[in-house]
Amino acid sequence: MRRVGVFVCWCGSNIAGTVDIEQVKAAAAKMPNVAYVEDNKYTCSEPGQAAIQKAIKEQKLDRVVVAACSPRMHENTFRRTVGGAGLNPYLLEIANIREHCSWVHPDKVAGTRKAVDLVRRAVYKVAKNVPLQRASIDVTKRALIIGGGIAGIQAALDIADAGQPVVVVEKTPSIGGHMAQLDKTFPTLDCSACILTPKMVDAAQNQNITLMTWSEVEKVDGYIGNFTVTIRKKARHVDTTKCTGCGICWSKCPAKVSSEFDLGIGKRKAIYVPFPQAIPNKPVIDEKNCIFFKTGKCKACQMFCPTGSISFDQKDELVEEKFGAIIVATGYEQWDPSPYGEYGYGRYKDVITGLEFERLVNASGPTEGKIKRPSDGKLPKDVVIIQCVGSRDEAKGIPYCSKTCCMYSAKHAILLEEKIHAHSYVFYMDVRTPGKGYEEFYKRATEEHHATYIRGRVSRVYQKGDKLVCLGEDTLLGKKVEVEADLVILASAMVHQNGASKLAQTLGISYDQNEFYTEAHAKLRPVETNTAGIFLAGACQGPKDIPETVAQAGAAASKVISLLSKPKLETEPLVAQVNEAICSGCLWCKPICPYKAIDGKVVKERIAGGKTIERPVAAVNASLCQGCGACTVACRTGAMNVLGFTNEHILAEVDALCL
Amino acid sequence: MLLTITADNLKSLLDKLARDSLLVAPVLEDGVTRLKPVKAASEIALDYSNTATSIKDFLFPQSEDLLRFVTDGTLSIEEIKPERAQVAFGIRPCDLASVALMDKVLTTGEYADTHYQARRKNTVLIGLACESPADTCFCTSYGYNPGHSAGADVMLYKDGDQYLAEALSDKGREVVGGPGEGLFKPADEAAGQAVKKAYAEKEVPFGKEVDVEGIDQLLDNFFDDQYWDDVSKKCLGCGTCTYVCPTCHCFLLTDEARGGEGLRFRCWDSCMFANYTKMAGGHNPRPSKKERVRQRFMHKLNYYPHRYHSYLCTGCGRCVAMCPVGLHIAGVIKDVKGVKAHA
Amino acid sequence: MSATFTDHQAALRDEVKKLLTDGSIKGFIGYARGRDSYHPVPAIVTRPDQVDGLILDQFSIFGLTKYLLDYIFEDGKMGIVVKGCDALGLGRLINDHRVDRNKVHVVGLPCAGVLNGEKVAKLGLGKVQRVTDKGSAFLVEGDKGSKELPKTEYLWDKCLWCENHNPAGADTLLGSEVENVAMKPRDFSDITALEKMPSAERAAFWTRQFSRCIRCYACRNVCPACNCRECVFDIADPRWVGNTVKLSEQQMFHFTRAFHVAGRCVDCGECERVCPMEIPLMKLQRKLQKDVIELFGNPKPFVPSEVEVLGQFRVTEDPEEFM
Amino acid sequence: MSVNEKAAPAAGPATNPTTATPAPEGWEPKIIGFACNWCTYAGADLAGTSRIQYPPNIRVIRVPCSGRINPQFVVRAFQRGADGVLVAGCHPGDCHYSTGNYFARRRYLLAKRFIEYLGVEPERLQVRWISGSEGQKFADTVRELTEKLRALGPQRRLRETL
Repeated sequence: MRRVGVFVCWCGSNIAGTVDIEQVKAAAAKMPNVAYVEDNKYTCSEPGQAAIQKAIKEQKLDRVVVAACSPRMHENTFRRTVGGAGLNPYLLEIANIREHCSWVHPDKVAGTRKAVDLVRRAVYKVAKNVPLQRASIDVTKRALIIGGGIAGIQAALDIADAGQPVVVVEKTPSIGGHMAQLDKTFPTLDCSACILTPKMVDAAQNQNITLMTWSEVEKVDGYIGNFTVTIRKKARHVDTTKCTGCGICWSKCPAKVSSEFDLGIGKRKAIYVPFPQAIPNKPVIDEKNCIFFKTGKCKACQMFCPTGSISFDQKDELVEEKFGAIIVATGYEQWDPSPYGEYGYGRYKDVITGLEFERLVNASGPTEGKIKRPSDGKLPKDVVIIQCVGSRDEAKGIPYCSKTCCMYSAKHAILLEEKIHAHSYVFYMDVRTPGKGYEEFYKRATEEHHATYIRGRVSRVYQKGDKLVCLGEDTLLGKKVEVEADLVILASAMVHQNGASKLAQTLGISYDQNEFYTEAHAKLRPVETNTAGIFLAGACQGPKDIPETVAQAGAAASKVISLLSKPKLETEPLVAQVNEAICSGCLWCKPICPYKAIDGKVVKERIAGGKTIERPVAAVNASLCQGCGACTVACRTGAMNVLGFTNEHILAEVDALCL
Repeated sequence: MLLTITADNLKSLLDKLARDSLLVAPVLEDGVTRLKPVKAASEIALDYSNTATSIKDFLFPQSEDLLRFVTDGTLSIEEIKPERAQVAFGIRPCDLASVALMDKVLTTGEYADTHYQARRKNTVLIGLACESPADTCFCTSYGYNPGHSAGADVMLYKDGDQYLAEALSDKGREVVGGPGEGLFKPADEAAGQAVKKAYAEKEVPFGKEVDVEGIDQLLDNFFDDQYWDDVSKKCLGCGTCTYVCPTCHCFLLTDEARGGEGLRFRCWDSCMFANYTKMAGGHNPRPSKKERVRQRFMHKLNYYPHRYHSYLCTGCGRCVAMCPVGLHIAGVIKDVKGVKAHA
Repeated sequence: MSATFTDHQAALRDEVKKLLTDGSIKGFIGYARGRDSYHPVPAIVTRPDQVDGLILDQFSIFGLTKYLLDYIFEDGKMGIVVKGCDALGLGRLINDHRVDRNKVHVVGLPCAGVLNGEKVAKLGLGKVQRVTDKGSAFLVEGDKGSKELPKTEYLWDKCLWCENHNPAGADTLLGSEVENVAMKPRDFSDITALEKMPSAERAAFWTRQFSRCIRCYACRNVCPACNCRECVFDIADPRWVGNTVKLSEQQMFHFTRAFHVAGRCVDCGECERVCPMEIPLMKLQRKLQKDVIELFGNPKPFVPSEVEVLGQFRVTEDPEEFM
Repeated sequence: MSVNEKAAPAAGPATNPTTATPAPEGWEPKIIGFACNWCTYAGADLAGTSRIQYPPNIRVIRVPCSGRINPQFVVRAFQRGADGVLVAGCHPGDCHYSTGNYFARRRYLLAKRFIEYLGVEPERLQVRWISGSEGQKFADTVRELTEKLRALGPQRRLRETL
């Protein structure tokens, strides 16, 4: 027989005002398994909790019902109270006789009758409660960061700073990401390299950080605290232990190729580092364009290499590493604006994207910072900047605003005027300057740097002589506008990294229709995903600028630090549980689980006639399961249950409330 | 003393019975003829070979509350006695015979079933001889016949547009003398006997194919025969045969409570169900269909005969007609006697 | 004149004998003669000498696939003869991971429709000698008379709108595939008729049906979609359906079983056919099929698919009625 | 517990549940509510903290997610005598577990039609998305359902007779 203690709270007059406490106590005393009933003015107060603990000990209670405010308010408080008295904290049920009763039903008779029913529900349910423990799983004290841009670098530094080892996997030969391509950064116009390269060097020198560039994540298994990740280290054909980064090899290499980093404006060799400040400053050989790999001849780099670091027969290497947490910081791509045939991108050399302009204006860029028109190298006098190219255009499949273009277009206008006294015409729909100091920056562009902002879309750009004629409309003046420009910069949209969805599937995280990764909760858990132990930082979660990216990187790092700092990871006890004896192994629960916490396993069993058989059953990974219970309804046998909200519980509650 | 009653008089007798007490009779509903309580003779359907389920529904109901208990602090128990008088009309000879077989189990020996006894006492059985036995009937195999009347309080034999009637017990005579007063006329003795003889000798085709003679001895050393393995494979393990059978009498006892009050009741259970002999801890002495199928036929054709000297089957043919896979007692009898009926 | 089932009987027996003797199967699930020509019964043979008991005739309707559940833990293969609708039942068992396809040797029986034994038996044609397919009718010749039976009248309803005449993925096929065309479109008119009834009248209809139920569980035990290892109705705690045989327990039983099979029913109709109390159980399943088709845009819910109907969702296309 | 009339066979109860005998004196409809912890239960709490008055006919059972609410619980409630049932959870897209209510929506699109098909009056089962900020909507839903049930009278079609 159970010995249930029922504690009815007055909550001052909040409950006692419209619920007859004595009647509730009298009714509770007659309910099955109830051994002790007590009321208290303020059960959640110190004396109130002490009274419960005293009663548990003296009356040898094995279950407690507190009839008071909403469980969402004090369930944890009373769990700690009950735990403090040596009783398992989960042998407790709360009857919500305040928010769901006394506060909303003025008629005392009906209110009291409902309060009695709600207490009976709790008494019937608590009889079925079983002691529950938080399971604990060990945590590999190591973090993985996918993507070596500013988000990945910042997160790595924060985690390493907390003394925890972290591995950064970067697809390209060097960390730095898109920020390395930028010249200046808004709103302070400080030079991107000056604020980025020191962090890159810190990351390289920090012994807690291992940089794995020219590598990609191939496979991810396991779950929070226990990820096993297979990483493909692509063949560099350069032995990084010997190479000093002296640069003789790429100066001697005869093969000239368009540089991805310089977006085709500059060239690079077959053996190359993407940009001068690359970290690690060790080259890779591009097999597709290396003459030796194409024809078997040349090997100039090997000949001239003073340290003999070149080895052509190096193969891709698959490395398996264990991690406790993963941060995805894979960043974004700039959208290729050629679908806007009317702008002539790709047809007219002098129609370039924002990033391409960054390479032109960048001092360490291919043109050493001289803004030379790609067509004839002349310095442009008049420049047209077109905003919202791709962004906010459902027809192009990009319904969202890319958030950063208004600001970097204003920056371009300022740089053009400052450096070469060029005059900018900015065609815009809205200028969005939400950040700190952003509006003031935009004011400087228009007032100090005389940028002309024209509210309207450009309908067509066509070549006339060596000029690019931009036809548009000024909707404020309500008249057509025609600007003859020497250079056209398209503020092209920020879109997902290509292959973003493939990586999401590898990791088991979800992504939205724009292939940006989905955060666990847009407002309350922006840097977490629905897959426990996997976090997000930066543009891979959606378009954002550097300040926001760095903030997210810090947030994600703090989540990882708190996860890895725990000796053991405690799992939520109210999770799903399989009764293997009656499970058919049909696994129709598996596709329901958003957290992929259910998998099949095989159990051995002796059946009638002494034969031992093997049969499949479902298995719940308690550290992934969040206890939503959607799988239990798919389980026809009732083998799948959610602790704390089992079928037995809910049926008992329905029966109790219908008496 | 043989009597006759016209169809109309029978109708008014039945109307009177329906008014005075609970009259149960064959009713056709959605294509199925079943024994159901009726309020008037007009609801009664008469062109049926036999009802889907038998009079057992009213003597040994599928669910029956035995006692009620209340536990608010103190425990009080109140037994539920089935006092209600009832009259069952249209009971076929094979079902009348089945009542006799049930009586042996439930009313003789050390422990009598008080509830069953009470119902038997409160029930008047009005038998109706079989005009057209179905092609699944084989009552003759057990020595019964379409005119068999033992067990009826009043036996009726349809004769043209009137009925030959015979009161066979005090209860029967009370019906004839009481509500039946003025409705019956004395019958010509010879003509009556002829009608009875015609029914007794009416042809039951399937009965000729099934010869139960000596089946109980044959089964004495048939327990480990491979036959049970073969024949039980096609069984679905459903309860149809046992729940339509007029002589099956296995039941289970359970309590159901609502809050502090509850009922102890019994309901039929079927030896064909997988969990019938499943014990606490999961052990099941009859783990597969083989043991269960064997148990059902051994009980009816061997165990019961050894104890009560008659077969626990009256050849009503319900299991023959309704077993979804055609695994029925007539087939088993033929097989065991070497007449291959089952693959 | 296309072949009837009986034309394949000899071929089936040879195939089974071969498979049993060469040990590639250790048993075969087929049909045998019942109490008369109109009610063939399942037969499970394990020895060559039993094979001649196997028959195939135009009345062989029983869905045999559920028997495979008795052999999932036995080593070796089990053979089974499978019509188009049975193939869906087998697909159901395989999709539910209850039967391993490599442990089954499937003998496919292309089917142009099965005669309804209940109806034909009432015509008094006596012992059936021969059945010939005349295209739009079957000619049934018995020792007490013969009759041409129009298919639209004497086949089982499900055969009329069947679009799965040929069992897919059979290991051996008896004869050649038949034309896979439905004689008439799938008919839900009886369901819409019930839907249109005022709710009190419909409640009375179902009260009458469920009051007849004797809880024998034949419908569950024959259904290929009801393949759980331990059925929820056999479990004592929690007690979903009480032992008492009364209307409310029957209502809970039939609601639960129908909903467990919702979106998974293969429309084989066996539950209704085996019910000893003739409760129109398919009026429950086909209502769910009709709703699944209308609500979730799944034209063929009765064909087993990789993901269950209720195991998936469409964010925007699923109807929204609960705002 | 009324005297057991089960002397009659499996023909079910003596009284046919569909004949509309009038409601007993002073009868109040009883509603069983299943509310998801993150949205509707919070919404109900909000109705409380905002002191929004509504009829005391509903008794709420808290579940982690609307995806946890098995249609068999609903039929069980009707069987045990509930006159109305409310199934409520987060608006699609708001689910704390991201997909729970999508499964609930599918299950109840089917279950609501099926329960009506079996003869229960349509108004008796209400399924609603009620968010954590919609205290007023929770109160209105309860009031509206109570009035409909008062008009309909006691639920007898699935109710067990003991």
